[in-house]
Amino acid sequence: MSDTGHEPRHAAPTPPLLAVRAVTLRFGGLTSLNDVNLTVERGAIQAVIGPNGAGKTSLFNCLTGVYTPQLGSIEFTSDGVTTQLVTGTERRRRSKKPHMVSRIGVARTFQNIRLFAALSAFDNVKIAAETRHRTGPVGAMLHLPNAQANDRATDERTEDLLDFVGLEGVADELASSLSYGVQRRLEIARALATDPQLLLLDEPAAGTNPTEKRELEQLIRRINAERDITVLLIEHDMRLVMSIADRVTVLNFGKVIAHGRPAQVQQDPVVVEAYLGSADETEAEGGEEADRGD
Amino acid sequence: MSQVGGLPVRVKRSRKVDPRLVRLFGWLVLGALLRLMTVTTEGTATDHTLVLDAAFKSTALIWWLLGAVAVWALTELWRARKVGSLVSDRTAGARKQWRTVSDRKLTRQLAVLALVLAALIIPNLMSEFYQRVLVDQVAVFVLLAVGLNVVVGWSGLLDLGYIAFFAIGAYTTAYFTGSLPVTPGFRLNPFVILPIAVIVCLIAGLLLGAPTLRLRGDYLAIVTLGFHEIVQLFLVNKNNWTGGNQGVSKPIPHFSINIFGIHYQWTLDSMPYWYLFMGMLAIVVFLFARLEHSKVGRSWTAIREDEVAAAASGVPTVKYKLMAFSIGASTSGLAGVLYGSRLGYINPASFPVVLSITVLSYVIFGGMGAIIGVIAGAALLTFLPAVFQEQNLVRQEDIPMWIGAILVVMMLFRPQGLIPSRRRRRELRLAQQGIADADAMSEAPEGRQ
Amino acid sequence: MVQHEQKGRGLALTLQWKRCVVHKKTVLAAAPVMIGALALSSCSSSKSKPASAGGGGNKPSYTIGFQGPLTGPNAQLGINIDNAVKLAVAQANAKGDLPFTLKVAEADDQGDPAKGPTAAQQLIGNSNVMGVVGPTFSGATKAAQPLFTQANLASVSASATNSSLTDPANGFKTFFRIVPPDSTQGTAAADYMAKALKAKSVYLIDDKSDYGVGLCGNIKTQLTADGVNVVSDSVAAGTNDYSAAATKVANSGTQAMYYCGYYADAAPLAKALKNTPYTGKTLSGDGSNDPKFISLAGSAGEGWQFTCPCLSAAASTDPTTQQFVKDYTASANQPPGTYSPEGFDVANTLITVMKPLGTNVTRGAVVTGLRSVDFKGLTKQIKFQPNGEVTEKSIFVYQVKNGQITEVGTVDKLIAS
Amino acid sequence: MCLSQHFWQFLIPGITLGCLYALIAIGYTLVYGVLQLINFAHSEVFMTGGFAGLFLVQALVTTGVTPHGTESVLYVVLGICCGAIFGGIVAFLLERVAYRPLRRRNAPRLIYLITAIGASLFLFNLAGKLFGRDKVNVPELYTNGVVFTVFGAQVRVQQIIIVCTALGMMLMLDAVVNRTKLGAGIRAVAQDSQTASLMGVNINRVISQTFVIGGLLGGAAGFLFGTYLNVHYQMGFLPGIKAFAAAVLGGIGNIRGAMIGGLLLGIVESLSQSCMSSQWIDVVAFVVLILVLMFRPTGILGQRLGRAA
Repeated sequence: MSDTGHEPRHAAPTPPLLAVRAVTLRFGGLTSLNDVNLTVERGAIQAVIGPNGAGKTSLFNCLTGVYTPQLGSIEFTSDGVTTQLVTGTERRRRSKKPHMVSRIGVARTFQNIRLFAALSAFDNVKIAAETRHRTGPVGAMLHLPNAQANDRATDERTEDLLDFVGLEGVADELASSLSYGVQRRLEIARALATDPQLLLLDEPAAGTNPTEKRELEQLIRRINAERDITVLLIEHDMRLVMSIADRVTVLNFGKVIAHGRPAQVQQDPVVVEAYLGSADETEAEGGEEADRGD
Repeated sequence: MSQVGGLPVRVKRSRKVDPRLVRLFGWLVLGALLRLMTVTTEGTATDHTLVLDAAFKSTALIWWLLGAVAVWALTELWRARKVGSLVSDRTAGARKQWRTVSDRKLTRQLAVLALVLAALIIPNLMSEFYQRVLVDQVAVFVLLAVGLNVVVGWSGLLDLGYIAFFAIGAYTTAYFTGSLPVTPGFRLNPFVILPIAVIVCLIAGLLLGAPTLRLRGDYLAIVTLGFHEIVQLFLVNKNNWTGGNQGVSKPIPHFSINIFGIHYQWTLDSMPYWYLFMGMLAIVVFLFARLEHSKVGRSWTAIREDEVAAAASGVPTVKYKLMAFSIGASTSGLAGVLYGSRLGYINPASFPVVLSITVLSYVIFGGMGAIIGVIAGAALLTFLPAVFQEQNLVRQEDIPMWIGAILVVMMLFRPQGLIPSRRRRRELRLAQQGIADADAMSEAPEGRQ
Repeated sequence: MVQHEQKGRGLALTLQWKRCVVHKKTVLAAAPVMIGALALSSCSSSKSKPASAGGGGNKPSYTIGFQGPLTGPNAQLGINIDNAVKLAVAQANAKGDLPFTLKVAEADDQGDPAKGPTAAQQLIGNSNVMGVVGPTFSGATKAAQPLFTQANLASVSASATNSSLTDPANGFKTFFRIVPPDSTQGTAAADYMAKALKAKSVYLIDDKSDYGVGLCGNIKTQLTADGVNVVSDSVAAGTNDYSAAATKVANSGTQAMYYCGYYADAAPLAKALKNTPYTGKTLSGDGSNDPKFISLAGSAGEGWQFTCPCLSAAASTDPTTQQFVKDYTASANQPPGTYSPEGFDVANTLITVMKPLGTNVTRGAVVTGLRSVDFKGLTKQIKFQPNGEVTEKSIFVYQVKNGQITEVGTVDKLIAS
Repeated sequence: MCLSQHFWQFLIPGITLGCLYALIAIGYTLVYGVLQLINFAHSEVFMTGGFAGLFLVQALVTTGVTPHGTESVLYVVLGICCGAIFGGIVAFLLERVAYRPLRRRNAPRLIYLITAIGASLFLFNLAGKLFGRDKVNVPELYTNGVVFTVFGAQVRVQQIIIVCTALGMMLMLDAVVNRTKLGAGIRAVAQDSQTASLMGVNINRVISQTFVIGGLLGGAAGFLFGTYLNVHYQMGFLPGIKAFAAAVLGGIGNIRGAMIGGLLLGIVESLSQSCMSSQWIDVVAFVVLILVLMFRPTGILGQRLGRAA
């Protein structure tokens, strides 16, 4: 996909890569996302910010099929093919299953790192890399030539990706034994291994030190530039957001309160008010639970 | 939320009893319980205190209690002297050395070779009774356990209807050999039935797993239990198809080879069947070992450790769980063909629900996830009861009780089993720290509202 | 008696263990615990040669095997027979006129067909075993009999009544039984209900077991032949709730209800029936003819009738039988139960066959001897047809009266009167 | 058509059985609510209750004499209490000995399930060893006469006792869970145990209490079941599975759901007997279970103990 040639960065007539239209998500009586609209253009680096509990992770979960929103639509367009991520009638809605979302080209990382802890770094990436192959149990058991070839190709790709994120030295180490920053990068490598068009990063800089943060910033830029992957990230670190994002969307209480260029958004009084009004700006410790809202 | 908020904060400091005394009490209770479990009489419907009297009004109780006190004293001494850590410090080097040696490919190959040779040679030296035990019990259950290991050990699901597929395999054999009241009009050699039974069980597994596995993994346990009941009722009630409780109407024929001018007929003798079983086991183990280290095996590991992350990485979780479940089912069916043909006579009573739990206990005891551990566990736990039976050491009907006790004790003290796989051990340790999941029981990572 | 034998065996085992040191070494090389356990038995392989006489002075020692459930849910029936066999052997040894000493070897199959072959192998492997009493249940018999036939070892059952067991197509050449098959009991029970009780319609319930289905099938055939209306139902053994089944019986308006199954299920059915307005006769077969039926069913069991090819020792007035009841009660600490007299008879039949063979008893000779035996037992004159079926086939009727099972008479006589 | 003929005659045993299922199902649902665990050993709690009640009344009632009047009432009440107490004790011990160490270790759910199954296997076989493997009859505690008839169907004393006791206990439970502090704790833990513990709820104690409450009901049901049918070492197995099916039918984790599910399952099971041969009756529960899982996995009333309707 990445080698299909360069497309113009902002071709006006083509639909955006991702279009979220009027999405509403409720848990019981609690509204987590309220009429959210968002578009992501191909090739962009875009950020979603907002105070804790604003619904950022819920948005990601809707995009990746973990949650099914009650209202609204989500469209993903790549190579001229548009896929509806949420289908069904008003009453019975279905979202594309997470692995299907991954297959059509949306990969993600998690706010609280979710690696396969008892596996090596190499295997973590390999599992994601080989989902694109069609090796079945029979091929695997009988070592059919096709399966063998796939396996070799996957190994190469995995090594390649580990090199790309700078983890070639720790390939054989257990994921759980790696440092926090390294785990973050490993998770990104795993996401890249599914060969995505759109990469969703959920607070990639949380818990990393300034050096790691700088490296991360470079990594994101390289992913965007070298691999031609569009990036949508949730981040609390304003400096990082301001420096790499082309566009910023601000969520508060499940609503989009501002959208635009970083500098613009930073000046927006509504945003300033939202941030000052919220009780604490420190990082969330509760992980996903904080956003789920029940 | 409001209920939680409305609750008063009550922090009560509990009165501390010396933990050593608590442990002593525990050991004493355990001693008394063991005494109760080892009594050789059995209660009757009219005399409910018979066993209690036999257990607690005899001098043997004193020995058990003294034993409990002795064990307690030893463990306390061990604790006080911190012998455990001392020993583990002292032996750390040796253990590391052992690990490097045991990890070496050559070592493992030699061990496997030794095992294979032992399996081929040693049974020849045994009495016919033990040869029969080896085939009817050990070989059958080892094969079953290796199959169940795929479901429980590798994909982290719980299948309590495993023996239902065993029954399906056996009855498929009976059908295609014309031993049931309904006949297909032709008769097949059991060798030909092997793939048929595998496919039949595969399909049955898919049909059962598909509606269940879309939901929570733990429902599978109860649904499979129900499935077993249904299969059992079907076998019992559909007399005109299955022969009901009277079992197959004609003996199921033995295996035979009759191709390329080679004629061989298996008979009632045990050894030829032993080699047949071992051959099948070798094939199954070989294929499964490859599966474990393939894309499929890695996907199962991923699902076990973090289903949400696996799905996000593009692993179709439901598909892989279903795959594990049906591969397990078809192995069970394969064993069923061998078993049916070996015994010649089967009826629904040969496949009780408790047998599924028994096979589960073999897998657990040996070490979930490690083929070699599972084989060892199943072999040991099937062979020992036969020895007990021959020597009249333990009442046969008490064996399920012991198996239940073994399950609980293993889960409490050594959940990884006798000879665990390294990965499994790691997972359980990480799960203890709250990092990984180590099973596939949680809610499917999709479709939540 | 049994314990002595165990001790002897244990000793033999340790001796054998020392003898196979070579195996032990190879085994230790192979290391794993499992193999160690395997080796233990490999050493015991040659342990039971006839030469290792032991207890009986200079007389040779032979063994009568018993196969049946000694543990598990169906144990009582097996224990009833086992005790009788042990009593017969003890009495024969005590008499002192045997040219050999007799022992009993028990093989527990829990009544489970899957365990049948292993149990049979246990007896076959013991080369001292010259004849087997059992297997107790028909399913286990079907599974084990090919092995007995192959070993040319006679197995004489006191209780396996499934009709197809003596079918020559099975090739069970060494199988005998001293109880008539279900078909005989079924025919007799049907005739009894049609002719003695004069029932116009009968409700049949089977328990889906090997035994129950066979029995009810035979009853149905004969009832139809007798021109009686038949309603059939099945409730699997072990069902907890019989209230719906009882409701159906009550609604059917039949004059008699026959339950083909065991007492453990007949009793709850009796209780459930008592809670309905049903007024017809209630009957069951030999499987329910057990004192436990009364203790389970309580007052609901009153008036139930049982057909049985068995002799109820307690109800008999014959002095030999009364002596048997006394001896049995003394040795087994419980009164004789269903099929105890039959078990006693089978053991004595085997002893009768073995005795003239003197010190040259072989398995083959016992099988041959059984074909021509003519022996007056407690229950009947024992003589076998070529297919192993006993010639005399009388069916008794019993009834629960005042919390006791009492004999009513044989079916033939009851129909005639 | 089959339903119309003897509808009431099958409905009444159905309601009786359904009440018993409901009592057991509550035990499953409570534990599932707080621990997300199928407590397979709950069927053994039920069995223990049956035996405990049986032994008590066996000791009290002279054989062959059927008590009546206040004496009967006393024996029935004592039997129920004894069954309930022992059910509670077994449930408590089970939680203490088998589950709590696992919880401390943060064991995966698979391990819990296997432990539960092992405990169940152990307990019922131990009971078989201790008390024999035959069915045991509970002595008659009252004359089981016909009280009244509904459309030709007789309603007997026994059925009235079972239904009334079960309904009474369920109402009490409902009040406890919804009105008391204890119930608030259970609901809090069911909703979010982490938050609850942050709020000062002693999770361990609440879980113990939940097990005990489930055990009390299960044990009482065991005794009632014994008087209705029989006491047997394996008596827990099938009713256990069926009660679980009932809990899923009502919405696992939902107490009122378990009550409705149990009642419904009992009725469906009994009525289906009028339409088909008795031999297939045990299939009904499983078919219901699979259908519910396929079409409405959240059950009739929806899941979650904490989110009360």
